[in-house]
Amino acid sequence: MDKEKLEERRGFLKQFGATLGAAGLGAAGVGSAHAQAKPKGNIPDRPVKVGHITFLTGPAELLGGPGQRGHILAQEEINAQGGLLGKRKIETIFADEAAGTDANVKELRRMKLSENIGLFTGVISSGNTPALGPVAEELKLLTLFNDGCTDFLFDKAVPNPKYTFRVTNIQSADGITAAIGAATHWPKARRVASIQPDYSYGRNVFEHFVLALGKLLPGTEVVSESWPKLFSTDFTPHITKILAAKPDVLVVGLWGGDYVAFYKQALRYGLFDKMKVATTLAFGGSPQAIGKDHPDGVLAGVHANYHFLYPSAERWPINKSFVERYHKRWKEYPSFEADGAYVALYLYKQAVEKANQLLGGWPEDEAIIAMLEGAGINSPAGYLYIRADNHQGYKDAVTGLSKRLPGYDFPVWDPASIVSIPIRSITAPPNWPKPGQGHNESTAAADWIKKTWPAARSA
Amino acid sequence: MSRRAAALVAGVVIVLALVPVVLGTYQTQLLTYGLTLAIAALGFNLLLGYTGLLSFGHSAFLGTGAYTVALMMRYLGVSSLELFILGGVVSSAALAALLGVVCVRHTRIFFAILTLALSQVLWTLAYKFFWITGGTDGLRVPFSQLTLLGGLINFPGADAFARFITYYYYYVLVLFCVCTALMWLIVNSPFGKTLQAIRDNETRARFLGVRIWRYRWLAFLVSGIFTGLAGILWVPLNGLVTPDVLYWPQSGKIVFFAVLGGFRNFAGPIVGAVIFNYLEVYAVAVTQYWQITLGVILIVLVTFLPAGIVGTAERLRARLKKKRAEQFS
Amino acid sequence: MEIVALQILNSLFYAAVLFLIAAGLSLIFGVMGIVNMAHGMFYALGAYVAAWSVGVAGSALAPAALFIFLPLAAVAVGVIGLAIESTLIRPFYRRPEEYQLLVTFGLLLVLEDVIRLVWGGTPLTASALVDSLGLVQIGGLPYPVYNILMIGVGVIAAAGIWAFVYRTKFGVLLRATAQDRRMAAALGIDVGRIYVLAFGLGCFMAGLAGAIVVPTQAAVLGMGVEVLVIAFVVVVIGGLGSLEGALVGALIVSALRTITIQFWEEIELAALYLIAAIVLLIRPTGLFGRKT
Amino acid sequence: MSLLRTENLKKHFGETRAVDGVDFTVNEGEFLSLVGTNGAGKTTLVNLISAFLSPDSGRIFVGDRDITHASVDERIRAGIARSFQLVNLFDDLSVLDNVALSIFAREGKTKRIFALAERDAAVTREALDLLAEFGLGGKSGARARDLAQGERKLLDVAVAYALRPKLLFLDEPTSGVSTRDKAQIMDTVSSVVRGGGITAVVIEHDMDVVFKYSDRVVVMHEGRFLADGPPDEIRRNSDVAKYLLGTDV
Repeated sequence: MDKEKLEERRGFLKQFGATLGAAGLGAAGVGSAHAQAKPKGNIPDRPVKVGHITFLTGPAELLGGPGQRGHILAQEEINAQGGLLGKRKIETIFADEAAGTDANVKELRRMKLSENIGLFTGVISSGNTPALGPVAEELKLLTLFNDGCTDFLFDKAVPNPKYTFRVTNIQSADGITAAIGAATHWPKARRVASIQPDYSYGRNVFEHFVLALGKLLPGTEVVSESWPKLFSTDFTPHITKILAAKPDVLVVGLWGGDYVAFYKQALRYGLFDKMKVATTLAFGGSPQAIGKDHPDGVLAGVHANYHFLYPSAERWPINKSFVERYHKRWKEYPSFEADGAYVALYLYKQAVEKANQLLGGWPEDEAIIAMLEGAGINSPAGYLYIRADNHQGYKDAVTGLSKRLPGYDFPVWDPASIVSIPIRSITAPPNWPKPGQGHNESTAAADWIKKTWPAARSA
Repeated sequence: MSRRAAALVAGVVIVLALVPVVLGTYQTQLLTYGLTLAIAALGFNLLLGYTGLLSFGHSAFLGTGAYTVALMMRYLGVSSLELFILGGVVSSAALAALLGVVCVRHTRIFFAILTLALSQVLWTLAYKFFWITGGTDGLRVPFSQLTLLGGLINFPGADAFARFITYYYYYVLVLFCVCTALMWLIVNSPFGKTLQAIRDNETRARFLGVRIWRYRWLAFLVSGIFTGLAGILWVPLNGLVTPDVLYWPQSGKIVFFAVLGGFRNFAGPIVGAVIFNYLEVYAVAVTQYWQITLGVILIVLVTFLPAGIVGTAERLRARLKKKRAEQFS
Repeated sequence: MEIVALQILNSLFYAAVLFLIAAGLSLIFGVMGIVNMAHGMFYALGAYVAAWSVGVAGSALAPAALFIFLPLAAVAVGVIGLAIESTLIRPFYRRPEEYQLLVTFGLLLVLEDVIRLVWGGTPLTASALVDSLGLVQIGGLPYPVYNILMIGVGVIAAAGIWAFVYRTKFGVLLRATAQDRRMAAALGIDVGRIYVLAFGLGCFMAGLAGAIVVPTQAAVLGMGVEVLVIAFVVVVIGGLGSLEGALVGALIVSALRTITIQFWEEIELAALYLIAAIVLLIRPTGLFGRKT
Repeated sequence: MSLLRTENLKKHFGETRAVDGVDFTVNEGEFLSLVGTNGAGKTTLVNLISAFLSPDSGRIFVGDRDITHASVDERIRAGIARSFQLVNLFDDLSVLDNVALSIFAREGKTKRIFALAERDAAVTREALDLLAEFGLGGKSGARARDLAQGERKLLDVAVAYALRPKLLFLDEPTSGVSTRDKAQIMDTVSSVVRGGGITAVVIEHDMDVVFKYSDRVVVMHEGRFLADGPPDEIRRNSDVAKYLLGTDV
């Protein structure tokens, strides 16, 4: 894109302290075998049991598979170094999230009460974390969710978490990031159409995208809504309906097989020539799931979390080496789920080591929790920190325009188009009233945007 | 009931009463699930086993019971389990009465598909009206907000979960015993006999002056209430209700219970439900191929053990008896 | 205006697919009195086999040649059907309905996992076929020629099946068996053979549906379960065991779906189930079902 | 006086005139046999009277009450019961329960849902006595499907009889059993029925049986009444001989 346009957009992004086409700062981090401080006290050498529930079957295996592989990679690396504190190997019990919420609850109880796991990780569906979070709390089970990112978890289901943490950005960030990306690249867009999977994620994306875009661009209006059932694959009637509405921009929250089916059908109906398309999860599944026929110039979201090409190799070696190790192990490129599951385990490792340095021996859960609250870690996705007030992980939200580049047989981001936003600029600050506390917005973020964002001055 | 049977029942109840003491929290909560599901199976089998109607929509009642509890908690701030039971039974009875009028006019496969279709209407409602039902996020029913015996027992404090499970287990166990006794009474009552008569020979029953569909309707009603109660008792265990509980594979599971245990047999579905609960939990635990595991078990079962576990056991016992008798004579 | 045209084409394409699935389901029920809960899985199998074979041969063959894999996939599924009938289903003909329902329900669970074992979780596609045919302009809007072609295939399939059932000797035997199993057997018809062929044919049709769908969409896990309930709705509306019913039912359902999506999306699914329930109430045997 | 009366009763199946304008009268207390070749319309007539079929035209009276359009259970309350030619029992229930059900139905107790059936002493006793009368006393515990054919026939009659109707239709109570069983069954049935003071109409093929047990015989042919009278008169009737016994005089 030409120079001055670029400048103009950088200007626009300044209000979020966000950056276009660059970011990140070098640091040592996960996976790199940097010298560890020698463990203090005597450490038992029996293994640490870890539970991991994720989608191993069904359409969502597309997300769960990489998550499982990310976890296994971290586990193998840590065990190769002798295990946690050099003594305790990690043994993981996996279970299938597709068995349903009811079965997941039973399985989590089994893992703790019968298998006596010390840490629980995983979980992808935003329908399951609100069910499993409270169970983890009642079981006093240290838990690091790597997705299931609904705001509902820490807004309502577990308002005062003690044992549960989550490492991925919250759901509301998806819609807002897509909105900022869209406003950055297509400032003229006014007429908005939407197609979302018909469940809580889709509704969350729709609400926050429309809300944020309304603040960013003057006079935007929603001209068409489509809510296909999750895991359906025929979108042609929806696509036709959207074409009829003649929008400037279409926001898409479909993911996995749904998105693959959608873009292939949209392509044939010439949808991409008639409007700009902003997605929240196009590259969020496994990157290689998207074919070469995927058009350029689509705002390809990654759940506001991570794409394996960003931060770029020269700026952020941690990512480079992670991608290499992951690709070597699994013959595929890591998704944000892979990053999340991988980092969750290293976050635990780091907390355990810190606690051990302070107290010696194998630390109590309370000590590990204390180390996790406010903890920061240099993850493949950049700097990740855990907020003490709500146990929610935060890292810069990122998105970019799709482009077919040599070297990959699937589309990736046009480096110049990548938008990176400090997460604090798009989520409610600590202790912002939660839903039901003086407001009835669906999320704290929505309330915060409504109350604090400046309305777009009409150009 | 023969003296031997009575002794057997008494023995089983005593063993069940000892579970929390002996087996600890995990096994106890697992069995609590089993017992609630067994209540659902009892209700379901009044239709399949005793009236000869295969319902593929009983998830509707399980879900109605569960959602009634969740909605009462969310919108009425109710916390007493007794009130939940009252409300849930009323609502599932109302639903059963309504669906019954529609469904019992048909039999066989048409009845099955009709119940399936109607239960799915409910599923879409729970799914689409998210501003009331929470959609796929569902509605929470934390046991910490639950009180038993009109507020006498509640679960604050540190070890709340273990305490909850212990108390709740006995609560469910009592209700389970009551339901079982009640159902045993029903199937052996003149009404129950009439149902079986209708099952065996509708025409002849009509020529005894029995108005068939009224009895089928009543059976449908009772069946719905039992399954609804199961839904009510299930939801605090799960802590959350989502549309899954209304989706048709849930109905498939309930049918699975009955066939696993044997539906031509009073105790069959009870045993089936409890065993299925373990089966599912451990299948999910030990393998990611739990679907294939359950599928194969089901196929093997219906192919080789059509009488189900209990039914087959009884046949074997009968055969042994016969052998012994022959030896002595 | 052109939007309307497009929506009509969309709904016709969907109807063609639904018809193939529902007709298979109906045929199997009509002849053998079995409601095949696993029928959706044969649709999924068709999709996976087609997408997989196209993917494998894609580089070697010209796009036009790849079309051969659609019927081949359907045939493969038909053969799988034959195998399953003669091993799993056969013992159940004289057993009560609940057992037939359950054995196929078990089969559904098994096949779902088998597909994952063989093809994994990543969606398979075969869009080369659609691209090879290009697009037509309909009132200035592009529309894939492939879809139109497949609507044609649907029509031909419908006609072919009709002719097969009502115009061939085998069709006569088929209907005789459907009418009265014992009588047919008494007349010296090899009922076993009729059954296995009917089941195979039903599976073939479901497989064909999956094969023609996959180039326009994607083969994903769970697609079989997804489609099953809709197929039920179709046959319930049209009448279990009736081919005409399957056709009309497919047209009604697809039209209803397109209309609700266009105008009142909230009720899309509820509407389908309600229609089915209402039809069952008024005519338990469906619009075209024969009295049982 | 007449217990049951039909006026010009018609039922046609396409071309076949199964019942073609029949005026049929049954008098209190008689043991009447309805005879005729296969397809003569006997069973159809009974089906019409018992509301198994509804007539094309004509009327049916019990006493002076018109029951032409009454439902099955109304007719049963009006005192009409029937057995079936092809045995029609509750196969998975015990012999006792089969009879007990009739009694519960008769006494309107079938809606009792919170009481054990077996605890209803009165019903159980009556059922057992009845079974004893029908010579099934020893079998009360057995499942209906496990009985021998002759016993099943008797039970079928017993189930209908237990309704204590005014008028009992028995559709070929001896069909498909050995000659020895025939005699035994008919002895039992007739003695019980007469003993209970119940009017009975029996469809029967075996003329020896007919002549032996009936007070009155009605002969049907092609949907019409051919003859109607006491056994001896019928035996002498030449038409009957021609059409029924196939012997020319």
